[in-house]
Amino acid sequence: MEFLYASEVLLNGLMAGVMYSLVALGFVLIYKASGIFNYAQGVMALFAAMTLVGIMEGRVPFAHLINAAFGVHLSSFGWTVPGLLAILLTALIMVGLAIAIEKLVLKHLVGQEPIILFMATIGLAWFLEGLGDVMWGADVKVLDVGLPQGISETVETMTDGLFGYGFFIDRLDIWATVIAAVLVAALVGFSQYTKQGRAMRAVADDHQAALSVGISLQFIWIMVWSIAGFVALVAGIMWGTKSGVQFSLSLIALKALPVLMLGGFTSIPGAIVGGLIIGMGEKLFEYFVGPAVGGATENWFAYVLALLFLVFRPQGLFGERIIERV
Amino acid sequence: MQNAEAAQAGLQSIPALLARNAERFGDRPAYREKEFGIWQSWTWAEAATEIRDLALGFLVLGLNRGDHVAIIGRNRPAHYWAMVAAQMCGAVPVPLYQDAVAEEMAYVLDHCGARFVVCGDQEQVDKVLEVGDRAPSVQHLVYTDKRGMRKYDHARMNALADVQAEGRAAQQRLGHELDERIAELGYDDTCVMLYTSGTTGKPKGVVLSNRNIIETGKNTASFDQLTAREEVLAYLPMAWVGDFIFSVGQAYWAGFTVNCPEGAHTMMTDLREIGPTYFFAPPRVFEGQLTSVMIRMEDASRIKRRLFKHYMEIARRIGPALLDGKPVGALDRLRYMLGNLLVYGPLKNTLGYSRIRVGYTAGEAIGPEIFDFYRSLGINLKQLYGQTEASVFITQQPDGQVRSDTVGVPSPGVELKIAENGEVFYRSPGTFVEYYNNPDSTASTKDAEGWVATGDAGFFEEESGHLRIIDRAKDVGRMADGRMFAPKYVENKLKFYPNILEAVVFGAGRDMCTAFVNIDLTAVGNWAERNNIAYASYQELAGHPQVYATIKEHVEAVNESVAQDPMLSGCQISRFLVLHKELDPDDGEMTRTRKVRRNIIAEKYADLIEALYDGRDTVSTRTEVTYEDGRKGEIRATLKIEDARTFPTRTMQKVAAE
Amino acid sequence: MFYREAGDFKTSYRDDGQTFPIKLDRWGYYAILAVAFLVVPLVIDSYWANAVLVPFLIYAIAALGLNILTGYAGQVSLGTGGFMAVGAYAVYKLMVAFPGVPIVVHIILAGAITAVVGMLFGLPSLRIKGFYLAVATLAAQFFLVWLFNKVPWFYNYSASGQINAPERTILGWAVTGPATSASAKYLICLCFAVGLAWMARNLTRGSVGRKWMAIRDMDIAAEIIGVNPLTAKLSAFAVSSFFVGIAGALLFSVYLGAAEASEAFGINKSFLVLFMIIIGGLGSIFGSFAGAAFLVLLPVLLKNVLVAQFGWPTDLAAHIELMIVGALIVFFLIVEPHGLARLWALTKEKLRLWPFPH
Amino acid sequence: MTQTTITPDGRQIGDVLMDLRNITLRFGGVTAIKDISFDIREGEIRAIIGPNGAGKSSMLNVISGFYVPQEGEIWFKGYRRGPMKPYEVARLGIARTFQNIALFDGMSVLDNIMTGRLNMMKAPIWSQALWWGRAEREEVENREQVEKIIDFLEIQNIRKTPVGRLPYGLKKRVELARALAAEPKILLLDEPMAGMNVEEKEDMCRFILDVNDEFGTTIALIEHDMGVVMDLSDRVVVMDYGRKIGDGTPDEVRNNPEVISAYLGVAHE
Repeated sequence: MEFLYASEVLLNGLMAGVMYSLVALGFVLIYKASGIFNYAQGVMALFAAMTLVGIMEGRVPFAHLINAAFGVHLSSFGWTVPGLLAILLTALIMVGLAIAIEKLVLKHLVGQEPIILFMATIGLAWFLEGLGDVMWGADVKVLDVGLPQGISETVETMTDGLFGYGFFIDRLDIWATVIAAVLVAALVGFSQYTKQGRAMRAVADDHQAALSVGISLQFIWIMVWSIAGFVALVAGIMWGTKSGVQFSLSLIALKALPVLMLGGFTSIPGAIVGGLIIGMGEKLFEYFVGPAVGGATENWFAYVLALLFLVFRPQGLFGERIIERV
Repeated sequence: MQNAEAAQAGLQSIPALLARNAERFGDRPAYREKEFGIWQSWTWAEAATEIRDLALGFLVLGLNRGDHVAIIGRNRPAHYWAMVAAQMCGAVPVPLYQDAVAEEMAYVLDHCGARFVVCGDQEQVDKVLEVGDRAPSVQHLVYTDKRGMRKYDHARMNALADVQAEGRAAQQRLGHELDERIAELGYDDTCVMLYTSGTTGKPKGVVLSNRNIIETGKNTASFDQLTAREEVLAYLPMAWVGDFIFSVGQAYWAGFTVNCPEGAHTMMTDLREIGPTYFFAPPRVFEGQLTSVMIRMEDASRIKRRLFKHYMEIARRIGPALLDGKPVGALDRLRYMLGNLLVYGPLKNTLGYSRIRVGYTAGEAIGPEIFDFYRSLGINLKQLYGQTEASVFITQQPDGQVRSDTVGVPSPGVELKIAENGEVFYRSPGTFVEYYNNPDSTASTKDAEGWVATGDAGFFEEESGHLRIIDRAKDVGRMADGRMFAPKYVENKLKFYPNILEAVVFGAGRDMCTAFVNIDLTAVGNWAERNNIAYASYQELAGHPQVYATIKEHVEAVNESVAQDPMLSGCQISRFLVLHKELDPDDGEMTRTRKVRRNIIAEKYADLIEALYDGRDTVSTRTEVTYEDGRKGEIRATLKIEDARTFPTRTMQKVAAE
Repeated sequence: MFYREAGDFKTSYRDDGQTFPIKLDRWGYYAILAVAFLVVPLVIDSYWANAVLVPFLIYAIAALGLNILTGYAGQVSLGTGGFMAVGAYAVYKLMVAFPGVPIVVHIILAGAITAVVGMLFGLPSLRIKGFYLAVATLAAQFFLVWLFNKVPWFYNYSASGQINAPERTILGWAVTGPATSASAKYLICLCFAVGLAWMARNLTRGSVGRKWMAIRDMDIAAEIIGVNPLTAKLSAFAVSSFFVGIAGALLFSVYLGAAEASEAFGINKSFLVLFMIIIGGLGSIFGSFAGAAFLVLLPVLLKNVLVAQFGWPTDLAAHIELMIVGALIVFFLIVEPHGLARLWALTKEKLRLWPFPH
Repeated sequence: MTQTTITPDGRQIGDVLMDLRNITLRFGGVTAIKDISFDIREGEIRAIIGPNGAGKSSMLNVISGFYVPQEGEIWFKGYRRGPMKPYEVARLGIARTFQNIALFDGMSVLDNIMTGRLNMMKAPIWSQALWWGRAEREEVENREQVEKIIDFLEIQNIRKTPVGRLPYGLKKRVELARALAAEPKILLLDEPMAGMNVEEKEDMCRFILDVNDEFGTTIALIEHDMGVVMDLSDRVVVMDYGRKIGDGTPDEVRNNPEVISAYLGVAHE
């Protein structure tokens, strides 16, 4: 029985892990293409989700600001937009955001040390967070694009039949897992087999060389950031649907960081495997150790795990070894 | 009377003064040197021990009374110490120009029969070794900077520091001997011997006694109320009499601090750091600084430039008056204070002149606007007139009576008289003893009553009683109609214009004056750039009509001012041309010290002079030139000859009548 | 313009190496100190103390700490909040455990304890670099905050899970607890800030500082010329954490009076302090103060303008503040990666060259 | 094996200071250095030359402890040197400069050179924090030493400039100063003339000779400018493809057929 509980937990962990991988993937893509560690990834997810909700509910952007400034009382246009269309629009907005970021920020930071770029993205994160709140208000929003929710009876009855114990698994999680898995596969495929994908990896390997063969860095960056934005959107939908659209959503980025440290910033498979390990790891740890120490170990387990791991393998699971020269 | 009291005080030699300072100003700084990034300092007490050690060291090496000790190197405390130490031993210090080539050095070393030579560094040592048996008297070398000296054969060589060490060790043994020798030093014993860099012939060794130096130091120190608190920067050649008077004579009398820069290349920054209170510089230094100030201001923002112009105007109006303590309106004072905060203060600060109490310039005439520029900033810059044979001071300007065209009143203790040919004679406690081993030239310069000919022509202004120097006496001539012809006087006036680098005026025995003009490439080139005037060569720029126009303006302006002066109004320039090449020492047209050799020029450019007088308005010529690498070449040119307006003088006839 | 440096020369290396080699700067510095110590305490009221000066001083200390680690030793840390928490809880436990011991001692001890914790979390820096390390330090942030939330011993099993600072006095003046006067709060913070700033300056100009900067600028070369990375990095972490710990202790005991780990010392604190040194200037003592002042004043300003003047809702103002700060960070990183400190240095250069442009 | 020879210009060359025996260094599969042995004697200028990729730099890195060879022994001052961290090696008295300058760009020239003396500054941290007692004393004492070097290398006027602003040639000189500041037993120079114009090269040559002459510092240098090396050094090791193909005085080496062929192969690089 004990074992079954455990495996149920494991299963949940696995599914959470896939989500982590998804978010982590956003980081890896950007990092590979532009050497930037995009701390804003999580906030992008939040922003995407907020925008999505805003559009669906037909909210007036910047309503707060306008009301405050001109003493009017706008709230919504009074229409609602169907989920798919809204998602499409949001995707467009994310692309627009990507372009804006490239034009306003990245272009001016070319050639800076990574750490500077990293800090820049932290600034970006704050900006986006503020922007999201100003645009759509900081209230907790309910997001429902029509994904099935609730405990899946099928699984329960099925497993009950099999082991005489019913696994409790949220349908959303299953869907999320599937979608995430598909997306991950798609991205891998993209980067491996499409022209743009190859270009992207070329840039990652060697900027100069890539430029010399006529790849437009600007284009690659915009593309990558758009993809990241899209990934963020998907992640945002999943998380948002599950636990409402609110600030905490941006913290999934913090979840993804240890995944990266584990998997290595430059490796797509690393991101996936790392995600799974962390997902399962933290659930199991919480399940076995958590109670003893007062629970909520998810907050830090991932980090401490990654930390310990790094001390023994600084370049991560799949990262390349660095040979230092003078 | 004065020297009597000095004698009573027992202050009859530099070493005596040193002893006095050591006990009176014991813990005040005597020497500073920028080395290893900071100003290494020695108090008078410390300096006294250093010098004594060195002197003892010299005794150990066998320095005898009356020996000559040559000192070759940049301004460093150690080198000043060497001079004083030599005096202590009863020997005569002979500072030499460190940039002198081996030949000159050979001559001087041999002429004074120096047994000991103190060298600044390896370079100087090599030079002396190269001289070798051309100066057989040289027996022992002492060097200050050990760098690179390890490999040398030290049979006849020591590091100065080691000599001092040996001296310290010998204190017991030779201390008494040294004290005796110091005690022997009398007021009329030789203090120092300085070689004049003669423009003609071999250099002559000017012998100056303790009396000369100490009396001069005392008189002039009191003239400007120099105190032990003064700070001077010792950067002029040690072989030059001025440096000896400022950095030894006056410094030892007044007990103030001598600061030595790290080296020539850091001179300006060091000057700025020290901020001397008592400062001497030849006109070209001030000129150069003014130019750089102006150039740097050119790139400043427009607001700054306007601010600068505005306040410099005010300064020009009020500054000098304030400096001379003349009454100035409250509003103007306020304006000036504001300017001082915004412009003058910062400017003086960046130049390093913030603290100057007394500043002197001399050597050649200084341009009025340069002079006034510094005065208007509130820098008490004055002029003096002097020469080696007088231990520098002949005349100088008292505070409050400063003008750019005079050289002031006779220094305390100096008598002046002017011969009928206009030559200036003087007699003073500073008057040199003799030219070493050269009685003839001694006799020819200094007569029985001790009057010395300066070789300069000049006259006293009735109203102010200030002396005005016109020219070298031998260059002052008469024109065909007997009017006085003083080319240098006019040339200087011309050279005051930044555009004009050199000028040569002709007219001796002729009925009018004419001139060659050399443009200043930097100044004119700058101007050309700003008015985007293209030019391919110096020659082309020199020949440019606009340049001619400007020069013409200058010439006429000069004529006007010359006309004001009844005695010299004849020297107005009627025709001139702008030379197609710069006058150049390499072509023998100037001395190494950049004094024009007019007779050489006269014969070399005879054709041009002829053209100036026969009324042609162009002349083509070919000139031989020497390139830097020594190759000879020839340049051809066709030069325009320009007429300039001259001005009548009321008192014309009177002058002519004389 | 105002500089008069002629005649201001150095005759010893001691003078040459002093903090303010230029006379004018020295005077300015003394003047500021005089005002800060003698004038301000008399005129200060509780609004200025609580809204501006006290937080400014405390964050300045934290910024100094982080600047030592990040600006001088080049090790980026996002764990500042966590370390401040350590300082806070340490001082709390000490105050409660040993009421007799003077508070100043407690605060310094709290710093020392934080230093030890800091070294512990600094260990990974020997293996990992750049933002790997930055991310790693997040572990400290989350773990520590979690620890103080979950382990009741730290908050003495209080029902609320909060910690509250009991009243403590120096020479009869209350410096902690509700009865504390504005000037008392201000003065104790000022003393620590000035003292620590002075120490920071000394450390960064001495051999330790050079080791740190060597590691920062080129760690391999540093090791080859004989710098032991272990001691260099760990010392940086220790000193930095010491400062940060004291800042945390003051923040809790003097400023807040009561605190709860996750909100008082959340990750945003870490970022706030990081932003302070970015805006103020990495590797600059002055910058730490400038940055702290900037980010403390900005919200106050916005509140006064947006809320007080325009009457906008507070949350909106807060969101706009987020945007502005974020934008500023990016702006500074793009335009002047060395922050206000560099701008100040440039202005000073101009003034020294006045009236010349260069 | 004590022996002392005097060079024509009167410098003393003493015992073997460092002895490298059968050094072999591999990176994964690649063998950078194959079984090389040679020694460095006290007070001499020892050059390691060879075409690019001959393994010169690797050799230097082995000496300076940056790489640890898989095989072979390094004897220093008569003791065998076990595997050490680079900073430990530095403390033994081995200082070096780098081929592509490795100065600390964030610091002034003075501070950079002061870092050379870090190992002589042992003031406890509290003393430094309070800038009192030993810390201050040390600072001044070491500054004095450093200033002597600054004076020696004639870089007084850039003392306070940030190294970032310096031209290439000066940077090289500052790096030399930093290495000298450590008062090393052996000074390793990694292509000291690389990328310099003729004038700078001459200066650098003069300085290297002066250093060796004034301080009697033992110098080992890498260079592929044959001419320079031959003028400078007392003995030369020639490497090619990780092997030692020649060792001896410049003249001996110059006439060594293997060396000639190796060099003709890369005559114009």
